[in-house]
Formats: sequence, C-alpha cells, structure tokens
Amino acid sequence: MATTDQDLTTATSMEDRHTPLGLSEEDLKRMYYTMVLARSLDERMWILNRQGKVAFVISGQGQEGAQVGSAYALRPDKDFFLPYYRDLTVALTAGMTARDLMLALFAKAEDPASGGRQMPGHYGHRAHNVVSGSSPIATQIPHAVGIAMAAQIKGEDTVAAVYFGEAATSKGDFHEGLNFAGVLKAPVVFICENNRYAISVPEKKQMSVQNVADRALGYGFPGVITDGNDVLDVYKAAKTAVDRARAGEGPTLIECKTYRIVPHSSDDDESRYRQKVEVEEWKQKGPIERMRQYLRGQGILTEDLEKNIQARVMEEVNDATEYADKAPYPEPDTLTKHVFAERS
Amino acid sequence: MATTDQDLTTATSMEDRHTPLGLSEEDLKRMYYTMVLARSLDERMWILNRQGKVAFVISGQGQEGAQVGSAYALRPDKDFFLPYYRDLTVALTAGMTARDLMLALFAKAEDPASGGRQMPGHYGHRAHNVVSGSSPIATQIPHAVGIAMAAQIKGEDTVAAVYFGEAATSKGDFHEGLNFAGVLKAPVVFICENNRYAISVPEKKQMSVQNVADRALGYGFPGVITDGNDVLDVYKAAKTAVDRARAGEGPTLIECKTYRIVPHSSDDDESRYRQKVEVEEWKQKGPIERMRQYLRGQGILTEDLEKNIQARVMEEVNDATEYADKAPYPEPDTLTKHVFAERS
Amino acid sequence: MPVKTIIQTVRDTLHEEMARDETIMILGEDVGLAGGVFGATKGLQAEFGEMRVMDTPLAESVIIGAAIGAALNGLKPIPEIQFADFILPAFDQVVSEAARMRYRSNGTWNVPMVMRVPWGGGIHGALYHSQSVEAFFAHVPGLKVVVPSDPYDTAGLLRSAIDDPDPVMFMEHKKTYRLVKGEVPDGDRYTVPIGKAEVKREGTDVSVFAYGLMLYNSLQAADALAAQGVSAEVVDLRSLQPLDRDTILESVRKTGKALIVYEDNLTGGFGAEIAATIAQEAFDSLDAPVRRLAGPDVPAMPYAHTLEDQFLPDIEKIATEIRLLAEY
Amino acid sequence: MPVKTIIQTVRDTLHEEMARDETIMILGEDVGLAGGVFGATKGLQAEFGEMRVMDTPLAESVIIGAAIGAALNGLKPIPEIQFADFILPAFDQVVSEAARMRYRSNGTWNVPMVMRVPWGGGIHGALYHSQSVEAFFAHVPGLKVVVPSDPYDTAGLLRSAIDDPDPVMFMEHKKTYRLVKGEVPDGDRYTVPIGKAEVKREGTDVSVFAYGLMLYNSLQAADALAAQGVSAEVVDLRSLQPLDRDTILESVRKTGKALIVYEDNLTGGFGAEIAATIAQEAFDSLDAPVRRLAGPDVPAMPYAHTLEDQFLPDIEKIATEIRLLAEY
Ligand SMILES: Cc1ncc(C[n+]2csc(CCOP(=O)(O)OP(=O)(O)O)c2C)c(N)n1
Ligand SMILES: Cc1ncc(C[n+]2csc(CCOP(=O)(O)OP(=O)(O)O)c2C)c(N)n1
Ligand SMILES: [Mg+2]
Ligand SMILES: [Mg+2]
Repeated sequence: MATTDQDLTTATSMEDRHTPLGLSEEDLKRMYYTMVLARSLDERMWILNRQGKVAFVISGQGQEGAQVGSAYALRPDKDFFLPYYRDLTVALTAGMTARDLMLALFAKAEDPASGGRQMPGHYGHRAHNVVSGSSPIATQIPHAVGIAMAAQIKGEDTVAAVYFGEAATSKGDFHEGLNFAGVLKAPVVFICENNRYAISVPEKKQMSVQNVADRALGYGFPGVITDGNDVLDVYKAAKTAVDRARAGEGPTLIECKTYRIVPHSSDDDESRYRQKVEVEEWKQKGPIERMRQYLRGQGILTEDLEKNIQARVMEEVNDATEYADKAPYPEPDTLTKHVFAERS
Repeated sequence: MATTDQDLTTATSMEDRHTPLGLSEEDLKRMYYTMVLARSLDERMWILNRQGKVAFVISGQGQEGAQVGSAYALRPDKDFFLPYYRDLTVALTAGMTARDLMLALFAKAEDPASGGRQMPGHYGHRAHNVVSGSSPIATQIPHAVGIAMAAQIKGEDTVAAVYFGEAATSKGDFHEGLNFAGVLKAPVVFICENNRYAISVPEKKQMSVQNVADRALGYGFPGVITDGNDVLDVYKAAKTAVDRARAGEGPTLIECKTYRIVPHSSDDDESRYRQKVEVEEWKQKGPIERMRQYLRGQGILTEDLEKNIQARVMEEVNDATEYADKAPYPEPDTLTKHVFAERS
Repeated sequence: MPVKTIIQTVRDTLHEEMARDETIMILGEDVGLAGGVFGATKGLQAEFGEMRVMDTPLAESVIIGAAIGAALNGLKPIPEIQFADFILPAFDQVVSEAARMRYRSNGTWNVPMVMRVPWGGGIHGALYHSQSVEAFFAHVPGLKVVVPSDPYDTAGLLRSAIDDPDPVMFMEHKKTYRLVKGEVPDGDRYTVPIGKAEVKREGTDVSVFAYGLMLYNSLQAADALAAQGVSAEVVDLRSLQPLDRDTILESVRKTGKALIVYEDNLTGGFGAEIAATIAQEAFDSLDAPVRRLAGPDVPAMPYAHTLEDQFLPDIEKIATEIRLLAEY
Repeated sequence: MPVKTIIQTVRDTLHEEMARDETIMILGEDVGLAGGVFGATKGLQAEFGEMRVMDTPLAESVIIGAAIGAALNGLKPIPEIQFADFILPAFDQVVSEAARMRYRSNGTWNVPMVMRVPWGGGIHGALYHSQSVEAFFAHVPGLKVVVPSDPYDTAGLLRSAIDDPDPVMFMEHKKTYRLVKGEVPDGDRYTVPIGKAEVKREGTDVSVFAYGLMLYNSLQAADALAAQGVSAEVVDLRSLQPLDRDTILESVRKTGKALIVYEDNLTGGFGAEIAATIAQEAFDSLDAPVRRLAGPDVPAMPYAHTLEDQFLPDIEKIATEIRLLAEY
C-alpha cells in the first residue's frame, strides 16, 4: 500500500495484481461496470441540474475507485453499509439500483432511501442494510460502532463499513466513535475518502497530521493509507480490514487518498478556492482511467466489452432517468406520516 | 521522563535535579508548601463533610504533584489557567487562597469563583486568570484553545494551560480542541492527570491505547508522558511545553501518570470498583512523600522547616475554615442577578 | 403488594425486562461494576455480563450514537445518561439522528431505544446536576418524552417505553428517587400507556398540571388549601410527548381555571405549550387567565441552599397561585 | 439611501465593524477564502487576514468553544454556523458554557460573542438545511436571540449584538437573504435595540405576531384581507430573548385577538411562549382564543416540493386563520 502522496503513481506494471487478492475477472468486470455506471449516473445528474430539472446534485466523481474498492470487500445484504453523500458507487455496490438513485434525485415518492424527503445523496435501503444517513457530518460513525457492537452481543459475524470525508475526522463523533470501537474491538471498518477539501477548506487547515490514517494511532488499531484511485490497492486494505474485523481482531481506519474532480455540489463555485489545472491533473489520475488501463493490460477489457459496457450503462442511466422523471411526487398529505410507528 | 508505568519508580537518587531546571530552593519550598497546604485543605474538607457541615467534597488528594509541577511553569496573573475539579493545587499556585477555596466549599456569597452558585471544585478567579469551569467534562478544552488563539491574534505571549482527567480524552471536545490547536499552532498546554479511573471506570475501558500521551500522535504535536507523582518530572515537561508554546512552536499534550487516593467524591463508594490494597500502594508513592524525600536528600527541608510549614499550613487551614464558616450565604434575592450584564 | 422507592422500581424493572428479553442491553458511564451512580443498575452486570450491561467511555454522543446503531441492528438498547445535564453533548445524536431516523427513511428504519435520564433539582446538585431538559426534547417530533412520578407508573411506563418501536426519553426525577414510595404489583407485567395523564386528586375550583417533584409540591399545596375550602384538581401529566391534551382540556373545562407548575425555567419551558394549548382549545371555558409557576429565568439552580430554595416552586408559592386563581 | 439585500447588509456591516474594531474576528467553515457559503464574509479575509477571518476545521463544538475562549481573552468573536441545523453538535458549548458563564462566575467572567446562524426553510434544503432552532435557544437564560427580518434591522441589530457584552444568537432567515430588499442608511452607525418588537402594519381586528419569512407571509395575508375589510395588525418580533412583552400585550389589548405564526414545529415552538404570555397577561382583553399557526409536528421540512410547500404556513393558511379570528 502507498504510504505517502508521492507513492500515488499510476499503476503501469502489467503484473497480475488481482488474483493474489482472490479477485476473479468477473469480479473486476463487476467493479469496473459499477464505477462506469456511477460516473455516468453522476454526469447525468449534473446535466439534469443544468437543465433545471432537478434542484441539487452532490457528486462522487473521482472517488469511485475508493468506493467500489472498499465496498466490494463486504457481503451485500449481510454486512452493513453506512455511506456518505458522495458514495454513489458504495450504494450501487451494496445493491441499490440506478433507478433508486434517480428516484432520490428527483425526490419522488418511490425513492427507497427517503421517499423524496431528503436531499439527493442521502443513501439508505433497509433491505440492503444500507443505513439511512443524515446531513450533519460524522454522525453515522457512532451508528456503525453500535451496529458492530450489536453484532458482538448477538454473536453474529456482521461487519459494519462506514464512510466519510477527511473533514469528518475533525469532529467529535469521529473521535468518540473510533475510541469506543477500539475499546470494544468492534467489527467495524472506518473508510475515509480524503479528497483534500471540505467544500473550500484544504486538508492542511483541517488537521495538522499528514495523513488521516495517522489518527488511528490514538485508538489502538491500524490506520492504513491507500491510493484511493487504485481500486486494487483499496480492495486489498479493505479485505484485510474486513477479515480482521470478522475474526474479532477489531477495527481498522482506511484512508483513501483521492480527489473530487467536480465542485462540492451544484451550489458550489470552486473557482473561489482551487485552480483548474489542479483539477485537470487529478482527472488524468482518475480511478476509472486507472482501472481501464489495468484491465486492458490484463487483456480483460477488450474494445468490444468496453463498448458493450458503455451501451449497457447508457441504457441503465436512460431507463433510470426516464423512470424517475415520470414517477409521482409524494402526496402532500403524506407529510405527517412516519413520525412515529403507525398505530395499529 | 518516564515512558511506561514501570518506569514510575520512587526517586531515590541524591543528585540535584532542580538546578538544571532553573528552580531555586525558594521555588522548591514554595511548591512543597503549596502541596502540603492543598492536602491539608482537602483533608479538612472531608472532615467538614463527615461532620455534616458541608454537603459535598470533590478531592485532589494524590494529584498535587502533577498540579503544582505543571502550574508552576506558568506566570500567575498573566497566563491563563483552566483547572478541573481536582485542581486545588493548580488554583492555589495560580493565586487563589485557602479562604477562596473554603468559601466555595461552604457556598458562601464571597466565594470568588461563583458566589456559592457552583458546587465546590469549580474553580475560577478573574483577577488571577483562572477561568470559571463547569461540570460537563472536557468543555474547558476548546476554551483554552480559543484563549490561546486570541493571544496569537493580539500578538501577546500569553499561554493557556488546561487540565482534565483521562476520561475527558474520550470526549469530542478533547479531540476537536486538540485538532484545532494543532492546526493553529496555538500557545496552549494540555495537561491530563491520568488517575486511572473515571469514577468507577478503569482506564482500559476508557481507551485502547496505553498512554493518553499517544493520542497526541493524531494532532501533530508532542505528547509527553510524565511521572505525575514526581513534581520535577512534571515541571520539566511543563516548562518545555510552555516555552515551546510561547515561542510559537505550538501545543503539547502532557500526561501525568498519577492516582487519586480518595473516593471520586463524598458521594462515592469506592469499594464497588477497587481494592483497598491498590489505594494503599499508591499512597506510598504519593507526590508529597516523594518531594519530601527529595528535599530532605538535598538538605533543603530540615526538621525545623517541616514543622514550621506544618504550623503555617494549619493556621491557614483553620483561618480559612473559620472565615468561610462565618461568612454569609448569598441573599436569596441575588438568585436573579448576573444572568446578563446589569443594565446601566 | 411490595412497597418500593422509585429507584428500586427502576432497578427491578430493568432486571425483569433483561431476564425476559435478551435483546435488551444497558450502556453508560458507571452502570456496570458500580451499578450506576444512583444504583439503578445495581447487580445487573454480575447477572447479565459486561456486554449487556456495559461501562462506556465518558462520551455521551457516542453512548447515544452507538445505542442508535445497536437499535438499527436489532437490539433494544437502554442508554443511561448519568445526569440529564450531560445529555447536551449528545444533543445532535438525539435530535438529528434518533428522532429523525424513521421520518427521514420514510418509515423503513427505526430506533427502538429508551434513554434513561435522571433530571431535576432540590438535591444540592447546583447548576449542572439539577437541570430540567424536557422542554428541549418534548419539542422534537419523533421523540417520546415520559416523566413518571411514582413507582407504579415508573414500572408501567418503563415497560411501555421498552415495548415502543421508537426512541423514548425516560425522565426520572432525582429528588423523587428515594423520597417517593409506593405499591408496585409483583409478577404482573402490567404497562401504563405512554401519552395518558392521570388525575391524581380531583377538585372543582382550579386545575393544576405538574410532573416530577412539582407534582408532590402541588398535591401538598392542594391538601393545604382543602382545609381552607379551595378545591384543587391535580393532574400528573406523566407524558409530555405525546401530551394528553384530552385529559388536560377536560379538567380545565370542568374547573375553568388552570395553573401549570414546572421547575424548568419559565420562558420557553414546556409549560408554555400546555398553557398555549389551553388558551387555544378551552378559551370558552376559562374563567381566569391561564397561569404558570416555574423556575425563574436564570441559567440553572445554584448550589447554596439559600438560592436553591429560592429557585424551586415550593408548596407555599403553589398554594398562593392556586388561591389567586380560585379567587379570580 | 442605498437599497440592499439582507445578505449584502450582513456582509457590509461585518466589513464596517471589522474596520472599526480590531478585536472583532470571524471564524467558521468556508468563511475565509470562499467568503461563506452564502457570501456573508465575501472579501473579508483578503482585507483582514487569515487570523481575523478564519477557516476552521469542520467541528462546530470547537468553533463555538474556541470563540468562547477568544471572548474570555478580550476579543469579540463572530462565529458563523454554516446552517442552523449544524449548531446542534455545539449545543453543549452554547448552552452549558456560553450562556452560563456570567451567571456561574457570579458576574466576573462574560462571553461577548455573536453567533451568526442562517436558519429557516423554503429553499429546498430538506430536513437538515431548513430547520428552525430558535425555540431551543430562546429557552436558555443567558443567551439573547435576535431574528431580524429586513435589511435595516439586520444592520442595526447586528451592531447591537456586537456591542452586547453577552452572547447573542443572530438568526438570519436564509430565504429572506436575497428575497428581501430595503433601504440601509450609509455612514451612520445606527443601532436597533435588542428586545424591541416593531409594529410593521397597524390594524384593529387581529394581532399577528411573526418573524423571519413568516413575517412576510403574514404581511401579505394582511394585505389580502384588508380588501375584504379585515384589519390585521402585524408585529415583527425581531427579538425572542428578551421578548418585547409590552409591545405584544399592547397590541392584543387593542385588537383583543392574537395569532402567532412560526415555521418551527408547533408543539413546544417559541410561539407557545408568546401564546402563554398573552393568555396569562392579557386575559381580560381577549375576545377569542389565542391561536397559533406553525409548521406541523414532523421532524423537519422535506425536500420534495410537494411536501415542503405543505409544511410551510403560506399566505392562504395565514389569511384563513386571521379571518377565523376576526369572525370569532
Ligand atoms: C455538522 C456539519 N457542519 C457543516 C456541514 C456543511 N458541510 C457539508 S459537506 C461539508 C464538507 C465536508 O468535507 P469532507 O468531510 O472532507 O467531505 P467531502 O465533501 O470533501 O467529501 C460541509 C462543511 C454539515 N453537513 N454538517
Ligand atoms: C459530560 C459529563 N458526563 C458525565 C459526568 C459525570 N462525571 C463527573 S466526573 C466523571 C469522571 C471523570 O473522570 P476523569 O476525566 O478521568 O477525571 P477524574 O475524576 O478521574 O479526575 C464523570 C463521569 C460529567 N461531569 N460530565
Ligand atoms: Mg473532503
Ligand atoms: Mg480519571
């Protein structure tokens, strides 16, 4: 695994890095497809926003690698996923569909996360153990610890994976959660997508350590730095962490060094705080590009397959968009539903 | 400085350890006197409680060394002190008097900390820059950071010293405070009196690192372990930290390994969670005993001086008790004063 | 029937419930080995183990936050907050998370959890061990807030809270812990429904609404006034969210006069909601202004007994208010 | 006189005040380089430097906590909380610390600090970017809570808040930021006193009390009803703590009828306090029940416009309530 930013170089070696990790070609294709789907959905969301069709977008572009690389190490529908608002790819990996995400974007009644109640990006799906998230940063971290603690108490081998940005690590809930998890040796994996900015605030104003992973030193469990744009590097760390957790050896903090290549949200003007050239540089090092290169090098991604993937993705995105666009909004009188359990 | 618990052995060497630290014999006598005074006040408080004269005591017995050793490195009336409820000795070192502490114990109107409004142990004295503390654990830590930040903005060389127990390091305010201080390189010294228990909860259920000082690794500034029962060891670390802070080099976290040799408070039954023998062992290693031994070894503390100190201390304690006992309670109609600034 | 204190009832009910339902767990500061600073969990760790009766780090936000997680994963956690005053660091977890989980997930996720919160003053607890926090939480949709005042209701409401699929704040008045004794049926797992007030004393001239310690002060004031020919009805609210508006309005419609007594700060206290409800819904029945008697608007209850006594609405002050209304 | 939006007025007033008083500093998330997510601090860092206009880590508790410390050490900090919803993690620092510092130290320590808190809904901000939090804080003795509704008052009240030796929560309704424009005198450092309501529209039949966005909905409802012969008086509360009870009661004594409009959840909202005050103090003048119109008791305002619209008390709903009262 990479240990400093300088180590985050584009993988060019032709060596097979996936087989030793227990990943088949099918796995790789699935991961790749999910990333491409996430990116295309994400791009479509911005288009819909620019067209005035949806009020708000918050985006995961650039962070798909960190997301799929980590989420793929968990068991869908069995382990718990606590994504944050950039985690389209986590949501898809956990079992949510393109339609699910588009329904949320359009704030439609059928949105499985919230029925159109929350802003887009607030993932959730009970059937897939994707826990409903809120907007206040870092509050999901204690939930993940509690989920893991419950697994310990019940004697189940469930693992909880919780996601957040680097700025979330400044918050009390991060500290209290990791500290408690350390004491409990709870089966939880903390995954930080360090994209270098909190809206406009750069990481050096967020913390005075070089790596988010360094923070694990205060909690008595491993902190691991990964090249967040290298799916396999992230997967390797996540798999190790999940195995550790399931074996009762306790939590891991995984830092994925990555970058968001779009503005913070559709309300953000990024020119106030960063240069175009910096963004362009990172686009070159993007996780999808990196994986494409790897798959081509391994002879897994042929030109035909690539075309086929693009076509299937487009179809899925179009279908989801159309479906969500046509779906009905929540009825006004449902406003007062689900405050408490309905009386029987 | 000690690095593990095992290193915390009673200093028996006869070597002069204070002169290299810039401490004169006068300094040592002052420190010793303050500890003895604190201990005697503290013991008197328990007696008054057992006599039914005061409703509540919370105690610093056993922790006087950590307190005087650190507080002595600051400039009274210039630097800021943010003690917690065990810090009798910090309060006295900062300039509060025995009468001040007894007035608070008796909840009298003249109590300079709160006019009898707060429970005993909530130190504060504006004229001495002793900042009013509350009961919720760890809330004073962000205040210290803000005080230090203000000094930076005003270009003043003030340092803030903030005190807390090891359990306070589990709280979000600890983390947020230290993280922000690290980013600012603020002139603040964080002093943890690790007395091994939070009421009944032992340190191993509080954190999964071996030392509180390890937590500093997540904040990019030094974390130092001291033998909290060795005044000179603590002073050395504190002096270094204060100098660093004043020189603009940023914060330090100092852990003082110590022990409280009395119950948590007058409401606590410590037999529920620890053995008498453990307490007795620590009493042997007490900071006052340790310093007495050192001072005798150095020929600074003669038998005459010891007697003289005991006599002066008793007089001070008696005077303070009598004075406070006789002082009037707050008038009932002052209940509604000082909610806001009085209208002029 | 055995006669118990409130604290004994809490302890025994927790014990029975944990024996009955193995998904119940308790977590908090000093709840394990020490059995809680008030003794509410005494002996439970020895019986149910360190994981089901868990001493946590000193961190209220993660106590509540982890309890939420445990609830999401099939347990029924009962976090104890050592003093109500110390729930404020967990405010975001309680309000933004526990209370909003069901609503924000369109009814798919829910948080069955009982937060035990010892509150109230009169115990020389000073500014930070005496506070009333019910107004903060009874304002938050998605939370239930119950305030039992006697042992019978304590057991019955605690069971209802445990049975509830949503987060319940279970507020125990510290001063009543050992002061109030009462009969608690053994063996029978009876429940008291959340959201029902109880008329503790019938009367015809003035309705008095109270909960916690103030209920007892009000009852005693009513007793004292009975001798003087003033008949006060005293209603124990028992639950603030949901609030039993029917019982409140029924009483006011009968007496035509209402006094609300609470020890929290007057302004913005939950008594304001009760007064506002009466003013809107029972206007035609009112023969006098709706009056409130509460703690003064000072940050909290001071330590010195001269000030603490002055803070609390005592029997005399309550009696004066009732008389004033009766004579209106 | 220049005509400005509210957000422009906030920005200009901060600018003038910082130039005037070098003890003033601003801290918060994205307030520096980016000038704040709403632009309230645009250009200030370039002029006053990184230490006086400081981007902080994402941690509201230490934003408020450090501001308290800075205030204790002689500065006048103006922390910005990006959205009111995100002040909840700092609840303990605001309530237990800032608000209680003067009282607990018997008047020796104080916390002069202005917390700027953009609040309110109608901006598609959904559950966590739309909340009303004033009821939590106006209940806390030791805190002042102001809610200016137009540019003139925004500048005048912000200056008063800065001059105040105690902590002030300065609440800016997000929806009014660019919607509301008005004249703001240049050059003159006028102030508007904290604790004074203003009758924005005189009337004789019904008194309507509101603040923030609801003030404008109420004014429009009053306008609409004027054509139908109903004369509504509309009072802008401007400050909730202290509350201008005199102006409120005077208005009710004149009209005999009161409607309180707020967008926060109905139950336990600050409107309850206003209703309770009227019910107690103006009983003899009342010709109708004191009525409240507020947001429903659901955790917060949803995102889908169908639900958001349904949540907010709109002009029509307000007009209906006024008419109901007028006809009572
Ligand atoms: C408690 C809280 N404060 C402020 C915000 C506003 N906010 C939303 S995202 C964000 C930045 C988060 O940065 P980071 O954690 O690094 O995640 P990223 O957006 O970079 O992925 C801020 C300040 C919030 N949602 N919650
Ligand atoms: C936020 C908060 N929670 C709980 C308490 C109750 N309480 C008072 S002291 C204490 C233990 C503190 O332990 P530590 O920080 O180690 O300090 P020590 O008492 O050991 O010196 C607890 C739980 C409190 N005061 N504040
Ligand atoms: Mg980031
Ligand atoms: Mg301790």
